[in-house]
Amino acid sequence: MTAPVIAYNTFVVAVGVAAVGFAAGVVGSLCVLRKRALVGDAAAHATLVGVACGFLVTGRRDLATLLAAALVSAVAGLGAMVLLRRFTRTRDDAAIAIVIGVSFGLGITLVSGIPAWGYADSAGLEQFLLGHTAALTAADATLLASVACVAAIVVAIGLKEATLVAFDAAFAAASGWPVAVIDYLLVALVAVMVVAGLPAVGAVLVTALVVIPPVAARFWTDRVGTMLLLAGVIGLVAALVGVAVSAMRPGLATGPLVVLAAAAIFGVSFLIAPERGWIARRIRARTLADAWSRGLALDACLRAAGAGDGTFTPVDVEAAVAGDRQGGRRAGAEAFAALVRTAAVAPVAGGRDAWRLTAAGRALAEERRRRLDAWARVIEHDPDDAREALTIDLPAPGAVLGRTGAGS
Amino acid sequence: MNAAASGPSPASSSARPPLVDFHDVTVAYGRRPVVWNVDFEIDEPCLFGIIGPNGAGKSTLLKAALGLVPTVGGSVRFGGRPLREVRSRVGYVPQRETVDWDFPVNVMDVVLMGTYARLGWFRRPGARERELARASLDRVGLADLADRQIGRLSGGQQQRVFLARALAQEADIYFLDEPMAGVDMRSQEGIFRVLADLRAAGRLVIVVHHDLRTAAEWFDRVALIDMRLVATGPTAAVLTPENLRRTYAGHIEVLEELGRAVAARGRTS
Amino acid sequence: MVFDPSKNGLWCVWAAGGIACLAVAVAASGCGGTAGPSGRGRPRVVATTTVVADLVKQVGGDRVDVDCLMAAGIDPHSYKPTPRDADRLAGADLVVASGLHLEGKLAELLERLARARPVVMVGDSLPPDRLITVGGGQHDPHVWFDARLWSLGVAPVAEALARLDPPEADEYRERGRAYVARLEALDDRLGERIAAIPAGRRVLVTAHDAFRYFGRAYGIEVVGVQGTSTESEAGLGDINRLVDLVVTRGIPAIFVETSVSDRNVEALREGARARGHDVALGGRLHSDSLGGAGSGAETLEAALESNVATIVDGLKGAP
Amino acid sequence: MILLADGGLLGGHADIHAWAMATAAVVSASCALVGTLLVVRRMSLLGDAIGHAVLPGIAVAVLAGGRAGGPLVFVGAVMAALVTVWLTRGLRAGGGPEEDAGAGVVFTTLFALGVVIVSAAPPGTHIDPSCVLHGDLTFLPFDTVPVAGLPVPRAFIAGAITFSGLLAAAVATWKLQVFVAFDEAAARAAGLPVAAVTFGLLVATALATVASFDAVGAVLVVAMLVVPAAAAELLTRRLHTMAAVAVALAVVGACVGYLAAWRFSTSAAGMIAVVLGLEYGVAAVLAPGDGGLARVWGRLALAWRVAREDRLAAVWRAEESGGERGPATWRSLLERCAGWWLRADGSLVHTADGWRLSPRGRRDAEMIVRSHRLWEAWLGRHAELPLDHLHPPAEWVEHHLGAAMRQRLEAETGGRENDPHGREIPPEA
Repeated sequence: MTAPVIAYNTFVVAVGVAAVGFAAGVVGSLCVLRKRALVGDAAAHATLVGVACGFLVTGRRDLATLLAAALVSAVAGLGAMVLLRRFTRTRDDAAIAIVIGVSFGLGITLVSGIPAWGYADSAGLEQFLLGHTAALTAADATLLASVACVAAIVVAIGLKEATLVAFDAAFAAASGWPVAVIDYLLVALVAVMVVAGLPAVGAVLVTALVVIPPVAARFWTDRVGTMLLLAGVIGLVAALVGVAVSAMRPGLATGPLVVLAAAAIFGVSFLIAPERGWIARRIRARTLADAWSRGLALDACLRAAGAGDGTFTPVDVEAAVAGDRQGGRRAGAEAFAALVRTAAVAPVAGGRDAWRLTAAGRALAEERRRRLDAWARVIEHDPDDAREALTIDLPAPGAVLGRTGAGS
Repeated sequence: MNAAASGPSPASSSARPPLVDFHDVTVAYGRRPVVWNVDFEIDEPCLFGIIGPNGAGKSTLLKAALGLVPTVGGSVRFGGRPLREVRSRVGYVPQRETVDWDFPVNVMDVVLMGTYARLGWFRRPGARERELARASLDRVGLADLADRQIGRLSGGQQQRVFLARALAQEADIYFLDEPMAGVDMRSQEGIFRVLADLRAAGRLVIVVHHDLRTAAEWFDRVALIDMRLVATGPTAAVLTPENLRRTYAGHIEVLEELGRAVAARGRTS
Repeated sequence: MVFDPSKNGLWCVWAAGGIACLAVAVAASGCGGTAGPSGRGRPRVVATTTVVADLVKQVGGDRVDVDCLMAAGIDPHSYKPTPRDADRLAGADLVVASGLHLEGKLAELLERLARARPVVMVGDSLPPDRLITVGGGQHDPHVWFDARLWSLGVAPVAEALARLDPPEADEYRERGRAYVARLEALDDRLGERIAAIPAGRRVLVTAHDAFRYFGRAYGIEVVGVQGTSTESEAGLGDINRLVDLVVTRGIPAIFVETSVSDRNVEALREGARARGHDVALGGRLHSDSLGGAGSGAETLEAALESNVATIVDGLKGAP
Repeated sequence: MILLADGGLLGGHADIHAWAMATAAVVSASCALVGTLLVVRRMSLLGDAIGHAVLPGIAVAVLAGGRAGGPLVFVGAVMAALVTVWLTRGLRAGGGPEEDAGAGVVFTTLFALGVVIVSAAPPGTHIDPSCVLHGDLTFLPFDTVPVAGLPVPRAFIAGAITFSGLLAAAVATWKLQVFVAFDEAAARAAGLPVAAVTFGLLVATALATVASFDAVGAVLVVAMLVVPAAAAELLTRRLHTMAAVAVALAVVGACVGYLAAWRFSTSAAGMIAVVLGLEYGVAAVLAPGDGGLARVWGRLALAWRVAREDRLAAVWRAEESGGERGPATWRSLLERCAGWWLRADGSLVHTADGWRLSPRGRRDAEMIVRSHRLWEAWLGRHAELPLDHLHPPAEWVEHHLGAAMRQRLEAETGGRENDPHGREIPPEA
């Protein structure tokens, strides 16, 4: 790894970015759950207006003034978004897009106009926003850390209300919660975090850390509390990885690397998460479909065994399965091959392309039919909860229902 | 066993393949089955009801027939042919809440959509299509509302707009998903009368419906569904108390209990 | 009442199209106006950056109206053109730019503008072999920090002015020569003062990589935290490398710039202080643009003098 | 426009500004046209996503030797835009995040990739993030190409071609776009090529966005894509009218924006976005039916009518019950204004012992009292409400009953002469 003692700058940047990563992950989760993932982006764009107005009004360029002005305009921008949605027919995503476009346009207009309107020394106003992650100072890091703590505490305290509003705003309003106030609080929290993070790590990094960790966390858990914490941890880890890689070689911009680290974690989560992961879902869908096809094939064999000389050809079975499976011929052929593999069917001597059910195959087929009938009875007589136990791969009803106490 | 009145015998009664043939249709969301091994046929044009309690998979069965949801097993054939080949002859009336009624289109625009499948990519609807749309609107009694934005219609009127769109498609088989949900009595009457005209004109109309009273009154044949097929056939033969009990198993007991409780409290207060 | 202007509402599209065509028609009709130079007495020259504007002023004197697109203190990369700038450019008899891609996208445009009216790209008129390449076939555009090399760009400007205003041609060439002489004298003076800094400490660390020519011309090692363009983002690797350099070489001071944010330099100083080496902030250098009115660095000569003074003061000071 | 040119308002270089405006108009028209479909299909943030996500496409194209603003860079940007859309929808299909969260993940990642490519590229390569984000409309007119002897800006030609192409494609496939946007399930059931239609829209969005980069830069494209369409959605009720109005708003916005930028010497692209925002604001207020103004006006008109009618009824009741002054509510400001108004329009006449109803005033008052008492009678019969519960609902309903409704009420209450309180119901005038 790096030199035994971590370079001072790396340490400071690591602390600062990790704090932003954690806070953004936690607060971002609430935004993502509230279907407002890009609110961070809107806030980031709205800050340019604040910076320009701050300079115009106060004429000063020091960090505190511009930060305060940027915060005011970010909250105003997001407030406008909420108002747009309440008083006009415009929908959510259009409202966010309008705020992004118009506020940034106004920002650019002001910044470009300032030198022409006779204000000296207006250079670098815009630079104020394009922070370089690698150039964090101790002051920046402490600011970010404190904002992160505040954000985490506020969310921890208000988690119950925030989750309620995020899940079902109508119910929350009905049961007396001040939905509008909670909404504005969340919006203000995002604005504070974006404005604090902006000069330090830049707009795109903040937007990314508000969106990517929560979405990645969503793959691993179904509980809100765990999701918030996990998103925070993912943001933190992404920050540390990005910083470490960037410190290895000159020429690697730190901010974007943190984003790419977060994206990598998202990619991994998307693919291999146990329950909701893409691979898991594909496998589950596949195994269920194959099990069902094998069942149909067995059924067809049993039916054929009962008629004529009890033999059948693979083509008949494939046709029966194909007729019932959108996979068509291929599903039928696979099902039949599976039966052969499990010695459920055996070729009849005499060279004709004829097969018959083996004893084991017959037992399996009859067991499946028995389960079908048993489940049919369960469905008829018992209310919903018994039916919950039924799944496509036909578990033995007795064993499963034993738990729910209903008659099998 | 699948206590289906018309068993899954391969050779159907008449020489012609059935108009619509549900063959062992099974649909599952993830691991949980919603429609389980449903197997029945409809042989001649009629007003056919798919009846059952809420959450019984009626709509899912309909969507499976139209290829809108993937099936785990089984297939649906139309006159012996897969859906792909007969798409334009099949009309679909979706549930009302699947659509954003704030969408900037008016009644005529929506009804004209029924004719787009035949027009293909680039041809614009011409006089013939407009005439067809106006005729469809006439049949559902909305001719004078052609220019009104759809958001400004009542529930019943919106449902009839969807119906007019299906009529404009001049299909032979119509699937309607809960057309009577949230519709006032007078409009239900109007819609059922239009469906009866369709049947008289030799079309097959399949309706997912939940209200037993109007079902008995209007449908020629029904299928009772509660995740699996309970029974199918002529309405009178199928809607027996026994079949209803088996379809609404848990639900009826709950209803009866409720009825007894209300009656008891009524006496004492 | 529903705002439905007509049965099919297409008239709006035609109205919009109409406005656009009208604009085109006006453009076509008015194109004659800008063909030749206006031929009025004093030639109007538009310069892109303050450095170039100063050069034209030195050569043209008060015979020439010089208009500068980028105000003082503006970094060329964050320059936002306004329609008024288009007016200036359209009305200019001569356009003088710094060149070598300093002005970013504006560069291509000026190349095409050269067809309609005289354009001088100072950087591009210099002998390529004496330019510093920065990889990818590009040259470092900050040539004006090498006074002698920059003076080679004076002659083309003088010639352009001479062609533009023939009666004053000799005056322009004379002023040009005088300016070149002043620049060469300045070059020698700067060399001597930098040489006075003890060799070990002769290292100039700045926010962004704009002083290569200065280093080469006056024999001082130059290091920038950020790449040549103010837009590319510094990496942690760069900062750690520089902290090591500052600490091991015991560099007493590092410098910030007028048109670039100080964040990089601040981070550097803190890094060094953490390793026990206190680095002073050596003062603000003029990099991409000269000082504004009253800043004492309105001309290139004044700016270079002030830069060298700041550097010498910073590096020569108490160890 | 001609006035502007001749009047020298534009400093004598009218053609430069005219070309700039024409370019802005054509570009914003393309964006507005595509934006209409994006807004109604809730894909507005796609523009923002594409705006950021094209940086890697452009960076790679420049590294491969493409000239800024040249064809190679154009292709690179369009490819990056399509990758963005493909990834966003792919994530969604694979069980990933919702539409805008998915877009957020994709475009921030691609933008970061772009910055890394730019930073890691040999220093001094010309491309840098900010030139992608803030294009400039101002100097485009200088970059001209002779067309039929006339120097036409290259950007205008590209914009015009893009717009005409998009317009042609839109007009041709409009009906399918509308059907798929309105009811995708029914469209798929009817056998329409839903995937192809959606892909066509996404390609059009990529083209419109990338074509506008030179003029306004990545972020302001979002304003051009969404704002005119959102404003048009408030003003109109049908999609193609909405598209037409959106295009009109965009073109007017572009021209006015540019002129304002000239007047206040600010960035043209920024001012255009601001003007588009103002247009949206005006649309939100003026929208017929449910706009801000319409709603407020409706409430005010109703309150004014109720006050006038209450005042008339109060005077009538005072006369009916022997002339002492009506209830104390007369002194509220609205009531007093109503009183003055009624005097002004001749409903009330000043006589020796105070205000009396004129014949016309009396007829109006009787209708209000009749509605009031008929409603009380109806409630009394059908709602089994105790006597003192009848007055408040009637007090409100009386302003909303027309003659036809009164007739039905009279029929339903068996034509009784007086209300549950025993007071006589005035006959229909």
